[in-house]
Amino acid sequence: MLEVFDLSLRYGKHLALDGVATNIERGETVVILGANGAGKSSLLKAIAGLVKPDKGVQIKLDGNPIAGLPPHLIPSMGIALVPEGRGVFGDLTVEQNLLLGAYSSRARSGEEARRRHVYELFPKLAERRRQTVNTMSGGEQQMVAIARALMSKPDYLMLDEPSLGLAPVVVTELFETLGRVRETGVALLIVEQNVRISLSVADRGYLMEAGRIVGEGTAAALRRNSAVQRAFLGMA
Amino acid sequence: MLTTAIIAGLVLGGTYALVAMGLTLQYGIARIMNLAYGETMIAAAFAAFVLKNALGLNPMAGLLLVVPAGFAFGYAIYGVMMRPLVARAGDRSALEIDSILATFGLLFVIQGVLLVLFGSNYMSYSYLNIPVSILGANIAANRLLALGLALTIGLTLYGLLRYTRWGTAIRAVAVAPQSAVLVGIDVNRAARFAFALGGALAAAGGVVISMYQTFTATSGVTFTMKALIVVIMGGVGNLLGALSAGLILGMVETFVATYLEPGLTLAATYAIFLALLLWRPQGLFGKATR
Amino acid sequence: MLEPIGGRRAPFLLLSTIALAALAIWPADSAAQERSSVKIGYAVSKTGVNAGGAGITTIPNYQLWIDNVKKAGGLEMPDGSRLPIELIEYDDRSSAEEVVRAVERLAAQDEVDFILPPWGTGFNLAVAPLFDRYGYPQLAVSAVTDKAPDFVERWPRSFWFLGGGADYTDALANLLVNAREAGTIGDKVAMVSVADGFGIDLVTAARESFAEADIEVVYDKTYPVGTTDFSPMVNEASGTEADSFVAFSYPPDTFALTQQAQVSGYNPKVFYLGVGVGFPAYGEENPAAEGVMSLGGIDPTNEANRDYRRRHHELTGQGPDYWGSVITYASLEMLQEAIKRVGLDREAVSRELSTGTFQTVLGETKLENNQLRNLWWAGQWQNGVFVGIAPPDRPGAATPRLPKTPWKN
Amino acid sequence: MTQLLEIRDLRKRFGGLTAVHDISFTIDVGETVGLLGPNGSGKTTVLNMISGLLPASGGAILLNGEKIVGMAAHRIAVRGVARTFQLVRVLPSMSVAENVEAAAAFGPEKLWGAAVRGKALACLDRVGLGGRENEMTAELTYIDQKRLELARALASDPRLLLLDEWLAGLNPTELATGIELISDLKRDGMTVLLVEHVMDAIRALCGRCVVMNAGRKIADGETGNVLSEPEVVRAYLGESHA
Amino acid sequence: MNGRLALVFAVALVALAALAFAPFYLGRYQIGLLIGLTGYVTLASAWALFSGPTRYVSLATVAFFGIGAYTVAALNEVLPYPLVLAAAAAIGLAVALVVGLSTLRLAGVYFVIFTFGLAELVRQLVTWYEVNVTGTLGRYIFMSFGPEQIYWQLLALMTITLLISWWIGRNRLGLALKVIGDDEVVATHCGIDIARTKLALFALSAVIITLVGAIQAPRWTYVEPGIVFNPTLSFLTLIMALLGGANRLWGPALGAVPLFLLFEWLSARFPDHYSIILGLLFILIVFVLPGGVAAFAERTFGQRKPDPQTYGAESALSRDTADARR
Repeated sequence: MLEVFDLSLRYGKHLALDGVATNIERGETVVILGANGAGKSSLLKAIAGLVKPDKGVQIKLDGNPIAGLPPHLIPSMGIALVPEGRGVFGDLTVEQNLLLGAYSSRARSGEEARRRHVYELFPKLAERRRQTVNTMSGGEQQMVAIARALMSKPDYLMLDEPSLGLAPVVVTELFETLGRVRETGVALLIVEQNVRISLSVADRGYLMEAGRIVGEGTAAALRRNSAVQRAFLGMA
Repeated sequence: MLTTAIIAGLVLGGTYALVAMGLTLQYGIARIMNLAYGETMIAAAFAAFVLKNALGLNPMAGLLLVVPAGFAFGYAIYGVMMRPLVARAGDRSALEIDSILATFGLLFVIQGVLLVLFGSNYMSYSYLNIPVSILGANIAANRLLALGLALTIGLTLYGLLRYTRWGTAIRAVAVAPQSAVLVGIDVNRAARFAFALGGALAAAGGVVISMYQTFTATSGVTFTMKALIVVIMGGVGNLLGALSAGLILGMVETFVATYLEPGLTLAATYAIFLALLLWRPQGLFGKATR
Repeated sequence: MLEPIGGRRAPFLLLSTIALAALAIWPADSAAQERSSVKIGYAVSKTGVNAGGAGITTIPNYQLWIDNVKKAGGLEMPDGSRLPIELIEYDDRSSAEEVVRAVERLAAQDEVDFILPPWGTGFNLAVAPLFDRYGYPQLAVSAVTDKAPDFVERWPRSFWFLGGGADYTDALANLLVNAREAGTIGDKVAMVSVADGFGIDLVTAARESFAEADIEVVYDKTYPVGTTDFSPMVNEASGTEADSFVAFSYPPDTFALTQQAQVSGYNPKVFYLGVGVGFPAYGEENPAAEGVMSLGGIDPTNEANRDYRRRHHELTGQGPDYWGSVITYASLEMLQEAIKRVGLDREAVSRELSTGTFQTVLGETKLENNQLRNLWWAGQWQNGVFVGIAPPDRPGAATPRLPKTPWKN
Repeated sequence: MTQLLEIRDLRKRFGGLTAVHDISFTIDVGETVGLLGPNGSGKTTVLNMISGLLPASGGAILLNGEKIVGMAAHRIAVRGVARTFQLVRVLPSMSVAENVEAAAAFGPEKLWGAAVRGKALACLDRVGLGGRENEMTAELTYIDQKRLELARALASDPRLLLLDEWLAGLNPTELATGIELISDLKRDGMTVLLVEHVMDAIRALCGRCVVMNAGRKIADGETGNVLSEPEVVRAYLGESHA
Repeated sequence: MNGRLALVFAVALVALAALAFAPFYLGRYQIGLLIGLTGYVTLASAWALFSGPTRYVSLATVAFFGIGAYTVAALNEVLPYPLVLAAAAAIGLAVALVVGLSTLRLAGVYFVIFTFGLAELVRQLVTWYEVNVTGTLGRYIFMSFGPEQIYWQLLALMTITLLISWWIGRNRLGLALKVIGDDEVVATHCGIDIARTKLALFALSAVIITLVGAIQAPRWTYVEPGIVFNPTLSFLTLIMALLGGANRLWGPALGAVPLFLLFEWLSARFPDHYSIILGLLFILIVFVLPGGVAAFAERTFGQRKPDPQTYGAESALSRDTADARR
C-alpha cells in the first residue's frame, strides 16, 4: 500500500499541499479531482520525490518511509510517474525510450517479456520502434510515456493529466489502454481534468481544493455526488 | 602532394578532435561550459613532462597515470564546484553563465598554480618524433598516436553511448535531465561521471600534445578555444560530430597552408567556422533543438 | 510603468565604492624620509601570452642581478656606501594598457629610483614616452628594431641593446654568400616568418639583404601566431631547390619546425630558425641540434660569460638563453656601474650609460648612439654550445660549420 | 458579412514531409471558427503560418484583402493578428503588467506612457487578473498564466484572435468561465479562430468549424453538421462523441 | 521630472564634475587608474546595452575595440584627430551592421562562440593585410596630447553611454529589448521588429566599444594586432558586466569598478600569486553573489523588484512546460 499522511509542501509563500492524506492499494485505480492549482500535480511530484515535502516522513510504501528519497530511487521502489507534458526523450527512438524505462535494477529481470507485453498493449509503438519520438504525434508520445513507465515494472503508476491536448478519439483510445493496464494488476493514480472518462476507469477518487483533500469516495458515489456533478461533470 | 596534404590534414585534425571530445562531453552532457578545459590539458602536459624528466617515465606510461588523475580531478571539481551551481540554477542559461564565471576563476587558479610550480617558461620535450611513412608521406609517430587515440576514444565512446543502456542513459541526461530522473537515472551522478570523463580526455589530450607541442603555463586558453570551435562545429554533445569536425578543420588548415597561403590558415578556420554557424547554427551534426 | 533600470541607491553605492577604492589605492605615506634604500621597480609579463618570453629572457636575469646585488651588500654609491635594493614588481598581464599604467604607477606613485624595462618590442615602445617624460633611463633589451636611431632621437634616455632586423639579416646574407663562394651551397633560400612584429620586421629586412646579396628567395610565406602544424610549409620548402631554410619564428614554432624537419627528413644545408634556438633546452644535450643557426650566440671562451651562466643556472634552476639573457644581465651591470660612478641622479646615470665604457659579462661594453652594436648577429649550435659565428671578425667568433650535419634520429 | 481572413491553397512542407496540404477556408468579421483535427493534423502549423511564425511553402493568406503571407510576424501583429500559444509563453522576468504593456506598446496603436499602463490594466481586468498587475509572472498558476496570455493578446487590439488550445487543461468550472470570457469577446465583435479539443467549448462558441486530418481539410461548415460527418467522427471524435 | 529623479541627476552631475576635475588634483598614476576605470565602465556598460536585456553574450568586444585602436594607428598621421575618431566609429558601425545582420539567426552559446571567432577572424585578417599589403606589422601613434585628454574623452564617452542606457531603459526600446530577452517569439507577436531592434542595439554598443579603443590607443605608442586584439579584454568586459548585473543601469559599473581595482591591487600586492587569488575570489563571488553585485545591493539596501532567483521553487513548477517548449 502507498500511503500519504499529513503531507505539506510550500513553494515560497504559497502553500501547495496542506496536510494531505491519501492511500492507494495495490491494483487499485484512484483519480484525484480538483481545480487547477488545487495541488494535484504537487501531490504526484511529492510522491515521485521531485519536490521535497516540508517536514518529516509522510509517505510510506508498504509501511516503509520513502519521503525524502532522491527521485531517481523512486522508480526502483515500484512507483512510476508519467508527468504532465509526458517527459519522453524526444531525441531518442521508441525502443531506446523503453530501454531506459527498464533502467532501474528492479526492472532488469524479465525485461524482454515485459517489452513484448508493452508492445502488445501498444501495437502502434511496435510498428514504430525505430522512430524518433519527436516525430510522433501527441497521442503517440503519450503512449510512449506510458509504455516507458510500464517498463520499470511499477506497482503504482501515476499519470498527470494524460489526456491534455489530445484529440477526443485519442483520449478514448488512451483510457481504453489504461483500462487494460489496470487489468494487469498495476495500481493507477490519475490526475485528470476529463473527469467523466477518468471516473469510468477508477475504483475510487479524491477531491482536492486549495492543497487539501476535501472529499473522497468510490467512483460510483462521486459520479452521483451533486457537488462533483456541478463542479466537474458540467451538470447544472 | 595531394595525399601528403590529406594525410597531414587528418593527422592535425586528430589532435583537434582528441582535444574537443572531452569538452563536448562536459558541455553536452554535464552542461558545464568549462573554460578551464585547456588548463586541465596543460596541467596534464606538465605532469607528463615531470614524469618523463624526473622519473624517466615515458609519456605512454605517463598516460596511464595522468588520465586517471584527470578523471579524479574532474570528478572532484564537479562535486565541489559545479554541483552547487547546478542545484542552484533555475534554468540552463543561468547555469551557463554561472559555469562560465566559475570555470573562468578555475582557469586562473590552475594557471596560477602552474606558474608558481613551473614558472612561465616554454616547456618542450620530444617523444616519438620519428617519421612514419604512410603512402609516401612522412608523418611524426607522436601525431599519428594522437590521431589513433582520437579515433579509438571517439569510436569507443560513441559505441558505448549509442549501443548500451548506460550510454543511452547518459544521452538521456543530456537531452532531458528532468525526464531521466523519472526512469531512475541518477542525473547528478551521470553528469558528474561525464564531467570526469571529460577531464580524463583532457588529460589524455594534454599528454599527447606535450609530446610534440611546446607549451607554457599560460597556453591553455588557445586549446580551450580551438576545442570550443570544434565542439560547436560538430554539434554540442556529439562525439562523432567532434571527431569529424576536428578532422575537417585539420584538413582545411593543411589545404589552405599548402595550396593557398599559410598566413590564412587561422583566418580560414574561423571563416569556415563562422560560415558553418550561419548555414547550420546547430552545428554539422547537431539537431535543430533549442 | 518602466522603472529606471537600477536601484535608487545604486549611484550612491557606486560612489562610495569608488571612494573606498581610492582610499585603498592611495599612497600610504609619501613623507620624505632618510634614504635607506634604492627603489627599483619593473613591470613585466608574468602571465598572458608574453609570459613565456619574459620568463626566459627577462625575469630570471632581474632576479639574478638583484640577488647578486643583495649578496654584495647593496648597490654601491659613489661615496663607497652601499644601499639595499627595495624591489617593486608588477605583472602587466601581457596587456599594453596594463604595462603603461604599471610604469606610471612605478614612476608617479611608488616614485622608484629606476625602472627596469618590460619584455618585448611593442611593450618597450609603449612605455618609452613614459620613461622619457619621467626622466628614467630605459634599457630596452628585448626589443629588436631598425628604428632605434630614430627612437634615440625622440627619447634621448632610451637605450637599445638588441640591434635591428637588418643587422641580423645582413649578417645572415653575408654568411650565405661566403658559403656560396666556398661552393658549399647554392643561392636559393626558402623562408617562412611568423606574422607578428618580430617576424615581419626580420623578413622584410631579409628580403632586402638577400636581394642585395643576389640570393634568390624561392619560397616566402608568413604564418599566423599560434600555428601548430608546420608540415605543409616544411613539405613545400623541401620541394624547392633551396639549400637554405630560414625561419623567423617564435619558440613554439621553432621547436615544432625543428621536429617537423626531422620527421619529414628535410635536411637543408643551412637551417636557420628564430627565437628559441638559443634556449638551452633546444641544443644542450641534444645532438640533433648540431649545426642549427639562429640569432645571437656567445663567445664560449669568455670567462665572465661562463661564470654568469653558471650563476644563472644555480639561482634559477635553468640556464640562460644564448641571445637576450646575457645582454639583459649586462645591461643591469651597466646600470649598477653607472650608479656607482655618478649616484642616483637619473640624468647623470643616463649620460654615463650613453658615454661610459663598462666591464660586463659581455666583456668591455660601450654603447654607440645609445645602442649596443657589439653583438653576435648569428650563432650556431656546435658541440652542445650555441656559439657566435657572425660578425666573423669579432674576437671569439667560431667558424660556421656548413653544410649542417643531417638529422640524427 | 465582410470577409476578414482568406486562406487559399495554403501549404507547408518540412523537408520531405507535407504538413499542410492545400488548405483553403475563410473567416468573416465577427465570426468564431473552430479549427479541429487529430494531434499532428497540422492545425497549429496553420495557425503559425497565419501569425507569421512559420513561412508558408505555398498558397495565400489574405487579411482584409491584404496579402500577409511572407510577411514578418511583427508586421502581421501590427496589422491586427494576435495569438496565444499551446504551451503558455509568458515573459518570466517581467511583471504581470509589463507582460501586457509589451503588446500595447508595440501593437497597432503604439501606446506609451500612462496610456500603455491604462490599456494594460484594462486588459488584465477583462481576463480577471485585475489588481494583480505587480505580481511576477512566474508566481502565477497555470490558468492565470493562460489568462495573462489572453490579456496580452487583447492589448494589441486584434482584429483576429488566434487561440491555440487556450481552454485545454481546465476543469469544467474553469472551462465555463473561459467560455464566458470568449463569448464576451465575441459579443464585442471580435473575430476568433479557435484550435481546440474541448468539444463542449467548440459547441458553445463556434458557429462554424474547419476540420483537418493529416494536413488536409476534411470538413468545413456549420458546427453541428460538421461534427456529425462520418469522416470527422472516424478521424477525430471517435464513436463515443458522435 | 520627479523629485527623486532630479536628486539622482544632481548627485550624478556632482559626481561627474568631481571626476572631470580629478586630474587637476591627482597624480599621473591615479589618472592612469581613472583611464582604466572609465574605459572598463564604458566597455562593460556598452556591452550590457545589447547583451544585458537580450541575453546575447558577445565576445566580440575586442574585435571592435581593436578596430578602433587600429584605425587610429592607421590614420593618425593622415587625418585630424576628430576625423580619425569619426572614421573609427564609421568602420565599427559598418562591421557591426554586417555582423549583426549575419548573426540574427544565432542564439545561446552559438552566438557566444561566433562572436569569439569573429574577433579572431578580424585579427587574422588585419594581420594578413598588414603583412601582405603594407609589409609592416607594428604601427606607431604619436599624439600631442597627454593622459588627461584621453581621460576626459573617455569620461565624456562613459557619460554618454550611461545616458543612452538610462534613456533606453525608460523608452519603448528598452521594453522591446526586455521582451526579446525573455522570449523572441512573443516579442515578434507583440509587434516588435526583433531584427531591427537587435541590430540597432548591437551597432550602438559596437560603436561605443570602437570609440573606447580609438580613444585609448594613443596611450600605447605602438600598436600591433597581438596587442589590440587581445581576447582577454572581451572576457574581462563580460565578467565585469555579468558580475555587476548586466540588466541594470549601474550594474556594469558596479562590476567594473571593484573588479578593476581588485586586479590592480592584486597584481601589485601578490604579483606571483595573483592568478591563484584572483581565481579563488572569482569562484567565491560566483557562489556568494549570484545574480551580480547590483542584485545583491538591491536585496541588501532596499526592496525593489523581486529577484527571479528567489522564485526558484515556483519556476520549478513551470519547468516542465518551459522545457517542453525548448
